[in-house]
Parts: sequence; C-alpha cells; structure tokens
Amino acid sequence: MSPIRMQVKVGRGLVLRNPVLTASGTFGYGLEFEPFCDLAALGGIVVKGISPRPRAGNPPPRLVETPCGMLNAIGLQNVGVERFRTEKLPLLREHGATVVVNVYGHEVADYVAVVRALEEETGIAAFELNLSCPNVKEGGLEIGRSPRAIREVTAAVREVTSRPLWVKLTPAVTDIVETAEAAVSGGADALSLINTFPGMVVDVETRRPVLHRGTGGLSGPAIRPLAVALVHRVARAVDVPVIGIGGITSVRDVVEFLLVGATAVQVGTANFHDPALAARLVRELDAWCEARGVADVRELVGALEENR
Amino acid sequence: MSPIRMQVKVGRGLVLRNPVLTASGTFGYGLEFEPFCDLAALGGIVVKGISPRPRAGNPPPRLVETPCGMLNAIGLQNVGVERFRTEKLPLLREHGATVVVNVYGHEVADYVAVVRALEEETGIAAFELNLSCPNVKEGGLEIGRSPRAIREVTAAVREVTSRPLWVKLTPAVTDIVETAEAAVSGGADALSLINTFPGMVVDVETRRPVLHRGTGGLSGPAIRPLAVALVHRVARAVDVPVIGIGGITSVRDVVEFLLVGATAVQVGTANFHDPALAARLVRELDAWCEARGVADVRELVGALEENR
Amino acid sequence: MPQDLRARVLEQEELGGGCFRMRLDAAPIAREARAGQFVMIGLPDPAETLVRRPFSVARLVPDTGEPEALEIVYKVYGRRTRQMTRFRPGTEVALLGPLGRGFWIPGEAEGTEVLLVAGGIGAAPFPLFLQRAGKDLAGRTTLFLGGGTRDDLLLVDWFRERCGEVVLVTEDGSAGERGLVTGPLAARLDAPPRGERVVLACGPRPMLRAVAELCLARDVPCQLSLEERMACGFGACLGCVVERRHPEGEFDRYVRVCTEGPVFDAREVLP
Amino acid sequence: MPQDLRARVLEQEELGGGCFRMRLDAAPIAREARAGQFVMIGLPDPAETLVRRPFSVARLVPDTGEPEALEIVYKVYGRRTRQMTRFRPGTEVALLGPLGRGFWIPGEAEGTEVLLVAGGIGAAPFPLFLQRAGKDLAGRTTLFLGGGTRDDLLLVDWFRERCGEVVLVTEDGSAGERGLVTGPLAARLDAPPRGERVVLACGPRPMLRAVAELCLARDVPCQLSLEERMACGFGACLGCVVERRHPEGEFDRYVRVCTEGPVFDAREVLP
Ligand SMILES: Cc1cc2nc3c(=O)[nH]c(=O)nc-3n(C[C@H](O)[C@H](O)[C@H](O)COP(=O)(O)OP(=O)(O)OC[C@H]3O[C@@H](n4cnc5c(N)ncnc54)[C@H](O)[C@@H]3O)c2cc1C
Ligand SMILES: Cc1cc2nc3c(=O)[nH]c(=O)nc-3n(C[C@H](O)[C@H](O)[C@H](O)COP(=O)(O)OP(=O)(O)OC[C@H]3O[C@@H](n4cnc5c(N)ncnc54)[C@H](O)[C@@H]3O)c2cc1C
Ligand SMILES: Cc1cc2nc3c(=O)[nH]c(=O)nc-3n(C[C@H](O)[C@H](O)[C@H](O)COP(=O)(O)O)c2cc1C
Ligand SMILES: Cc1cc2nc3c(=O)[nH]c(=O)nc-3n(C[C@H](O)[C@H](O)[C@H](O)COP(=O)(O)O)c2cc1C
Ligand code: FES
Ligand code: FES
Repeated sequence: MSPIRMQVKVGRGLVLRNPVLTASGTFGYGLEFEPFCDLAALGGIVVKGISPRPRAGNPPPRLVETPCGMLNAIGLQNVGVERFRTEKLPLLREHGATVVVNVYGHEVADYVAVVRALEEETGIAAFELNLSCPNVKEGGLEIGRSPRAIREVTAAVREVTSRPLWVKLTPAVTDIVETAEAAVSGGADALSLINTFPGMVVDVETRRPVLHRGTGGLSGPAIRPLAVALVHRVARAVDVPVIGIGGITSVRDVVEFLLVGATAVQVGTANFHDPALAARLVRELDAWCEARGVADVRELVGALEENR
Repeated sequence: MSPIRMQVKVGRGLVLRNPVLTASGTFGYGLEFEPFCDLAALGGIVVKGISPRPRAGNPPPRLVETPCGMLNAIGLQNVGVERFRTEKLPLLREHGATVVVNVYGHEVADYVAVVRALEEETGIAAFELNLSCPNVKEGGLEIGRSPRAIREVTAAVREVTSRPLWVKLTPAVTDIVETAEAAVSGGADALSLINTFPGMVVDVETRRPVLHRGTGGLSGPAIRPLAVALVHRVARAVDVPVIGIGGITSVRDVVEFLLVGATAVQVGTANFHDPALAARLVRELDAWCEARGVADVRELVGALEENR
Repeated sequence: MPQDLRARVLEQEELGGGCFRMRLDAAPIAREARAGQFVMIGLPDPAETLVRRPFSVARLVPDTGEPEALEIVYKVYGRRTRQMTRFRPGTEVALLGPLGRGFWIPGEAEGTEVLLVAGGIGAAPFPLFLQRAGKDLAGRTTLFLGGGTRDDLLLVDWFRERCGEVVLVTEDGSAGERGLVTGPLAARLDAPPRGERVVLACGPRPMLRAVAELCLARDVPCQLSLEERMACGFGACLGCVVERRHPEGEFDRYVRVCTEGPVFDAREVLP
Repeated sequence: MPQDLRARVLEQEELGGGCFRMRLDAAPIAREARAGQFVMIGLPDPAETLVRRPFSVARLVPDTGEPEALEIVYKVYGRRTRQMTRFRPGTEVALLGPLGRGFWIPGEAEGTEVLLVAGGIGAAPFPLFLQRAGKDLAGRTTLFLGGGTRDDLLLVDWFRERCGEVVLVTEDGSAGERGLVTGPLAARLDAPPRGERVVLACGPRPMLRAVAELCLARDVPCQLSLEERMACGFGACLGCVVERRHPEGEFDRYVRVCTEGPVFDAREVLP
C-alpha cells in the first residue's frame, strides 16, 4: 500500500483501515472467504444478520437472477447469537478482521438481547442494526418504514452499548431523510444505506413466483443508481457518516459512492461472483488515488461538484 | 391474429383491442414510430406528457445508460396542449391509433386545464395523469407522494371529463397501496404503475453527475422485478384495473405482469431499442396464448398461483 | 481447495438435444476434481454475469495421465447457458472450483457393484466417475442412461467403451427400452445381488425422488446429486439449501447443496 | 427512410489508437446513407443492450458502384464499445439507419472549395463524404486531420489517395505539424480564397467550438457534426438535444441531434 492515507472514520472514534467493507449476508461469517481473500486487509466485515436464537430461514428457492441484479429471500438463516459468539467470533478475531455485527430481531427486545450478549466480547468494531430486511414476516421492514420505530429501537440499543452503532435503512420509503434523521436522533453513529428493494419474478410457465416466499430483495448493479441518489440525499441532510451500499462491482463504483458523500462502502452481491473482489478493490482504490494525485481518500468524500 | 380473444377492458367500459400499450415519453407522439410499427395494431399509445403550455425541458445531458437500465431527465419537454390538439392528435386519429393522453402539470389547475382543452376532441380513449415524474422541480413527485394531493388532483379532473381516467403512480413511496387507494377514491378508473425511480450516475473523472440535472428516473429491465412486486400488491388491494409498466422487453415479461394482476401493460424504454417491438409483442402474445391453449388473454390476468 | 481462475475456452461442440460440450484450460482445477464436484462459471467482470452458474466437471483431458484441461457438458435452458454457447475458443471465463462434495464409494472393497443412474443432462458427472474409477471398478459399473428421446442420451459411445454395461431408456422408445430409467433400475435391484451395491443418481428431481424411493425401500445405499439455484457455490450466500429428511433441531432444517452436497446420501435429504 | 435490420458482422480490424473498423452486411442502409448520417447499433435482444449506440456511416464497400456493405470506425470508450470489439464475424447486430441529416454542400457550384476538419475519431464520416463527392469535388477538398499523436490519425493512406490535399496535425508533433488542427485551418482561412468555401467539421466539442468561432468570425459557411447521448436515434426520446444559438421562443430552446442534426450549420447551435 502506498503512503496514501486510506483510513476513514465512521463515528464514535472508530477508525477503519480503509473504506471498503463487505455487506451483511453477502460475506457469510467471513470465514467462507478466507481461501480467496485476506480478511485483515478489508476495511471491515459486516457479518450475516444475527438474531437472538438460530433461524432456519425460508424454504427454497431462495434466489433468482434478474437483469443485472439478484432477488434473494434467505429469511435471515443464521446460527444465533450464542453460536456466533462461541464459534465464529473467535476465528474472526484470529484472522485479524475488523468485525461489524449486523443485528436482526422481531422487536426491540431482540435487538437489545443480541447486542447485550455481545457487548462484553472483544474484537467487535461496531453494531449494525438491520431495520430493513424485506424477507421476513415480522420486524424488518415494519420497523424500517416507521421513523418512530426506528428511533425507538436505536435508542434502546444505544442504552446497552458503548460501541459505535450503525443503522441500516431500507430504500423503500417515501422520504429516506426522515428515517435517517430518526435513526440519528435515536443515537446512531453512522447510517448504512441501502438494503435491498422488494421485488418479484414469476415463472410464466408454472405461473408461480420463482422464489418460494413470493417476493425477495433486489440487489446488484441494477439498483446502484438508486443507491447513489439516496446516499447523496442523506449525506447532505445528516451530520453522521454514511456508508454506501448497492451494486458495487468496481473501483469506479466505490469512488462514485464516496463522491456523493459516503465515508465508506460495503460490497455486497458481487462477493459471490468474485470472492477476492473486496480485497482487490482496496488495492485498486489505492492505485486509483495514486494515479490521480489524491493524497487522502477522505478528499473524495462528498467531493461531487453539482452541475450548474 | 388467431381467434384467441385479445381484448381487455380497462375501466369505464373502455375496451382495448389488446393489452399491449406503449408508455408515455417512450413513444413520442406515436408518429416517430410510424415507419416501423403499425400504430393501429397496438392496444394503445400513451403519448408524451402534455402540459398546459409548451415546455423546453432540461439542459443536456438528459440520458445515461446504467446496468440493464437507463436514467432520463428529459424534464417533460413537450409541445403543449394547444399544438398537441391541432398538430399531433389529427394525425394520430388518421392512423387509427388508440390514444391515451398523459397529462402533466405543476398544480391542480394545470391538470384540469389540459383535460378540459381536450375533452371535446374525438379520438382520445383515456387520460392518464402523471403524478409521478421525478424530473421536474414542481408537481410530479410532490403530488405523487402525498395521498391527499393525489385524491385532490384526481377528483378535480374527474369533474371535467367523462372519459376513462387513469392515474400513474410513482414507486418511490413507503406504501403504494395508500397512494393507489387515494387515486381510486378520487375517481380513477384504472391505475398505471410504475413510473421511474429517482437515480443518479456520477462521472468519477469529472466528479460531476452525468445528467445535467443531477438525478433522473431509472427505467428498463433493471426495475422490472420491483414493478412486478408493486403491481402484484396493488392489484390485490384495489378493485380497478391495473396497467403494468416497467422493463418489458419480451412476451415473457408481458405475461409476467398479467399473471400478477395487470389487465394491460405498457412497453417503455425498450421502444427506443427496437421501434417495432410493441407491435411484435402483440403478435407474440397471441402466439404464446395459442401455443398454451389460453383461449382468452383475460384468463391470464391475476392467474398467479401463490407458493405454499 | 477450490481455485478461482481465469480460464480460456479451448473448444465447444454441439452434442445435439440442445446440449454442448465446452473444454476449458483449467489444469489446476482438473487435477483436483472428483466426480460429482462442480465449477462456477461466469465472465471475468461481475457486472456482466452477476450470478455465476454451476456445472459438473464432466471429463478430464487427456483421458488418462495428468489432466491438462476439463470439460463441462451443458444444456441450454435460459439466458446464461444461451450466452455460453456464444463463447468462442479464446474467450476468458472466471472459473471457481472444484466445489462441493462429490460421489463416494462406501465399500471400495472388491466386488461392490456400482449402478449409475442418469436422466438427460444428469449424465454430466459420470464420465469423470469412470475416469477416476480405474478399469476394475468401471468394469463393475452399470450406467442406466435415460431421456425423453434418443437425442437426449449423451456421450453414449464414450460410455459404452468405458462402462461394464450401459442400459439405454427413452420415453418414446427411440433408443433402448421404452419407458423411464427407473423401470430397468427396479428390475436390477429386485434381481438377486452379486455382492455389495451402491446407486449413484443425477437427473431431474422427479427421477431422483423415484430412485431414492426404490433404494430406500430395498435398503440399497444411494447417493443423489441435487441441484438448486446458487449464487456463490462456496457456502456463503445460503441460497442453495434443500430440506433435510431428519433435521437435528428446529433450526437445522436445511443443508447447503454447494457445500454439504451436491451429492447427498438419499437418507439425508428430501429431493 | 431508415431501415431497422439484422446485420451480420463481416470483419473487424484494429486500427491502432484504440480504434476499430467494423464491416456490416447492410446493403439497404449503405445504399441510402449520405455522409454525416449515422446508424444505431445494438444486439438483437433489447435486454442485452438496452440503449443502442450511434456511429457514423464511415465508408461503403465496394469503393465504387452499388454498395454491398458499410463500415463504421469506432473508438473504445466504455462498456458498449468494448463489447463491440468482441463481435466476431457472423455476430448478428440490430442496426437502424441511415439516420439524421448529413453534410450538405451549399453551392455544389463549380469551384466551391471544401475544407474538412477532423479531430481523432471525428474522421469517421469523411471517407463516405469523399466516396459520394465524386472525383471533381474530392479534388477540391482539403482534409485537416488532427489528433494527440500519430496513432490517432485514422485512414491516412486512404484519405491521401482520394482527397485533394491532406494536412496532418498532432499535438505531440509525431506526425505532420505540431499543434491543434485549428492552427493550419486558420492560416488557410486567412489566405486569399480561391472561390466559395465551406468548412465541414467533426470531432471533440472544444475543437468544434474553436472551428465555429474561426468560421463565424470570417463569415465562412461552416457545418458541425455534433454528438450527444442518444437512446433512440429517430427523434422519439428527446434525450439528444443541444442548445440553439437563437431560440425562436422560450420553448424552442433545444434541437435534437438525431433528427435536426447531427450536422448543423454553425450559426444554428451552441456546440
Ligand atoms: C451442482 C450443480 C451442477 C450442475 N451441473 C450441470 C451440468 O453439468 N450441466 C448442465 O447443463 N447443468 C448443470 N446444472 C444446472 C445449471 O446450473 C443450470 O441449468 C443453469 O444454471 C441454467 O442457467 P440459465 O441462465 O441458462 O437458466 P435460467 O433461465 O436462469 O434458469 C433455468 C433453470 O436453471 C436453474 N438455475 C437457474 N439459476 C441457477 C443457479 N444460479 N444455480 C443453479 N441452478 C440455476 C433453475 O432450475 C432454472 O429453472 C448444475 C446445477 C448444479 C446446482
Ligand atoms: C451522431 C453520432 C455519431 C457518432 N459516430 C461515431 C463514430 O463514427 N465513431 C465513434 O467511435 N464514435 C461515434 N460516436 C460516439 C459514440 O456513440 C460513443 O463513443 C459511444 O456511444 C460510447 O459508448 P460506450 O458505451 O463505449 O461509452 P460510455 O461509457 O457509455 O460513454 C463514453 C462517452 O460516450 C458518449 N456516449 C455514451 N452513451 C452515448 C449514447 N447513447 N449516444 C451517444 N453518445 C454516447 C458520452 O459522451 C460518454 O462520455 C457518435 C456519436 C453520435 C451522437
Ligand atoms: C443473499 C443476501 C443476503 C443478505 N442478508 C442480509 C442480512 O442478513 N442483513 C442485512 O442487513 N442485509 C442483508 N443483505 C443486504 C446486503 O447487505 C446489501 O445491503 C444489499 O445486497 C445491497 O448491496 P449489493 O447490491 O452490493 O448486494 C443481504 C443481501 C443478499 C444478496
Ligand atoms: C425518456 C423517457 C421519458 C418519459 N416521459 C414520461 C412522461 O412524459 N410521462 C410519464 O408519465 N412517464 C414518462 N416516462 C416513464 C415511462 O412512461 C415508464 O413509466 C417508465 O419508463 C418505466 O417503464 P420502462 O421500464 O418500460 O421504460 C418516461 C420514461 C422515459 C425513459
Ligand atoms: S451457493 Fe451460496 S451457499 Fe450454496
Ligand atoms: S436520440 Fe432519441 S430523440 Fe434523439
């Protein structure tokens, strides 16, 4: 890595070694990627959403490709907080990864329970509250679409952790600035946006939805222009750092999110295609800056020039 | 055309000769397509949004391709209702086209003015109120995101026309059923969904948005899964016909929208790629039904079988 | 240990019945691959093929000795497989593999009789099985190769040269017996066994279900190669799950096809 | 009258400087095309290339007589042009054209001197101009061909054979004069005219602006070939507009490049 400074700060004094993280649910518990990717080289790893108890997830099919995107309805299959704490976290610590724990629950008490169970552990850089999963019946979008509920959950978790608290928002709202402000007023140190959009694909021969659950969440390059516009709006409206997510596949895309105001980014679906991608983007971002005389990656954050 | 019945009814007794229309703003005033496409063969042509006075539109660049999609910020450049009435409509009548007039305004009075100016004309099958354009400063999304404003505009126009009245909704809301119900309670005979999603692309070398206006509306196959999910929700929630729009490029896509509950569809951005597409889809839909023993295209409408 | 490579297409051949054979310059994967394992194939830029597709490693090249290349055999279903038919020699693909758990021979002991059951494109993993098996085991192997019509029966001549016995079955009777592949399989299973037996099956779901029933009812060990939509192929997306027959607890209802499979003991999963 | 065809790629050649020449089997378009007109190119399935791309008809094949094919010359900028480099002979493309208003010679009268000004890939429309011009007019034509370096100067030998005079200019001096193409153009415009003159220019915006200024200041008729992002190419999307110099009213601020252009009188538009 060149002398270019790649470090970024994402709230409550948390310094990441670079702005390229991996998005929750798209990087497993990190360990699946270990053969392909140096976990310690990443800005951070946001692990698959953790709930108080293990969850089996939705029946298959859970996935379908769409034009330049993918629908998923995994249904938050996860090992639960206890097995995460005892089986996954120690290994992640060993690999020197910067770990962000994505937290999921049906109600306020669930979010609090997960965070409380992990608060004493070392090797967790931040918590990210998933208030935006379109693939489960309860919680998720119901909370994520209501500014009042967002503030309530955030404030409740704020009380039980001194760690940086990120809130992940859904794009499927009328005014994302409203939900963003609700999270900030509840005590969020940073905002992660966006989660997936609700979508559906039908098998026209069988006349059934391809996904067993009917609808799923749309991710991938298809949604990138929407994510960029939302990050642009929110970054100008709130005072906390914004983490840009949605359709990143190349260093150009990383820079695009930084320019519209993201302090860091998360790479999602593209990790499945190319398990070495996130680590490569770290190096490519460095080279991109080098080639253009950008001495500190933070110079790029919000450096968009508006037309006119 | 085979004996299969292709006719569909889309509110207030309006019968279309088939369910394949072309979407507003993507088929000009129809006449640009005359060299490539038999206008009279289409279910209908929704013309470019018409405002009370001519509009110059936004400065260029107005377009940019995105992964499997396109952003546009045309800004409703149009000839205005008077020149539409005297120059375009007579030619469309001559071609035997089924014309739906898409109406745009800044405020209630504008919508009323356009409809009033055209109410006495022959050769107009329906009015479609564009309450959802993301590319203009006033009106458009401001109205389209507020159920109250939607009901108000719809009711005001309802008073000045006896023609079928369609209301075109934006997908960029928290709960599209709310806006859909507002339009119905205001007197809409059918709902057209969806319009484009707000999006942005940045030129990372110049550090400026590619579109002069900054943001634009995302259309094309990228958004099709989102449109399908929204049509599916609304068609089950309201009693009026729904017209499905978003990313259609093939007969499979047409059938997909019908299955989730659309009574008809509009082909948008793909018309630019293939000006003969819409007319071909009419023939292909007929052949698709024939091959599968579907005697009447209306059998497909809402025929989705839910899993489980 | 799976490798993530850029591999060049060396040749493509249309086999008939909408199927193609594609040879890939991927020696490191070929050397490791065991029958039933698979590779994920896409173009190098994730923006072009966001979700890679899984294909069984079908055959190694050359036929014996150190492998220099591998082949897949694929059937055109939708967008990606259609796109693959356009790859010309020289096209660079992003190839990840070998992945998953392949077939295993429970008693490699002398005399175990192997019954391979393939439906249509389900024949894909079996050339590699025979290549890895060695002469003796191959000689004790019977392949039941079924399809709708004669064009669906893949690589018949190749199999005939290497396999103890090949039984062809088509639904329309255009080649071999008329009927479903489970017909002659049931007959064989009901005949007095010569020794230990094991059934390895790959094909459409209804065939796998029928084969599993036949075997479970007769207590014959049976392995099934399953398919499910995959995004990663290496256990991370949790997209490719199938239901367990006997979940250990409420939260262990599913297993991943890409990691715990694609080959499962018929007693483990509900195909 | 534009035709919407499926056309086969006949050959592709790399010209250097990141530019390619692609020959297309599109006789009906070739027969109609006039210099400065363009075609929209995509793959047949709109889902694969949602927004087609515009390219000038560069040259007809054969050189004289009834055209059987046409060529475009293109420079690789982004995703689509990179994808085009992968089209092998036999690839089928969806081709719409000829589109737009091409160059015109105001006084075709004896003696009109034509000054062609091309920056880089902006040379693309001029081979067709010379093919359509006939010997006499071509003999009275001077081509000012500019680029960053010698590799950017396209089809130099071809132009030398057919054009009265060819003036090469490069920014780095690696071929012809060092500097910008506007240097020798200004010198020529300031020399005493032999008769009527007209300037036809195609190239990057800053070059077009400079050429327009030179000509307007000297009252020399000047035509500019403009580019703007296009979705349709036939006047429907209203995406490709540029500003008029003197709008007729508040609502006539813009003209469409695809239909009113791409070639405009320099007095009409703000390049
Ligand atoms: C372990 C494994 C090994 C396989 N081996 C072979 C093989 O050797 N030869 C062969 O022809 N096919 C094989 N398949 C199936 C092959 O992957 C699909 O036919 C292919 O993905 C279809 O892609 P498509 O875009 O052409 O079709 P689509 O239009 O996307 O879908 C057609 C069908 O393919 C299946 N499919 C779609 N996406 C995926 C995905 N991401 N992962 C898995 N299945 C999917 C679905 O059942 C779908 O109904 C294998 C599948 C698995 C899981
Ligand atoms: C009338 C006309 C004639 C042209 N003739 C030629 C020619 O003969 N040879 C040649 O090399 N180029 C020509 N161009 C330019 C060519 O169309 C662009 O270089 C091409 O579209 C770039 O596509 P891309 O995906 O590779 O690049 P992108 O990454 O999409 O963009 C690179 C640049 O190309 C331009 N561009 C992008 N999309 C479009 C679009 N839909 N329409 C127009 N411009 C776009 C933009 O200025 C952009 O900055 C012509 C353009 C026009 C308008
Ligand atoms: C298979 C899959 C599983 C996901 N699981 C989670 C999750 O558990 N928690 C969460 O907050 N987001 C989850 N997401 C959303 C992603 O973290 C990310 O916000 C989204 O995919 C957009 O980014 P992308 O377009 O780069 O994939 C998941 C996404 C995918 C594709
Ligand atoms: C260039 C362009 C112009 C448009 N103009 C209008 C318009 O004037 N009025 C309107 O209601 N919708 C307009 N739309 C939206 C389309 O009618 C349609 O709702 C949208 O593009 C989604 O369909 P598609 O994905 O098939 O393009 C426009 C879309 C495009 C791409
Ligand atoms: S394909 Fe991703 S977990 Fe199996
Ligand atoms: S490109 Fe569509 S109007 Fe010009």
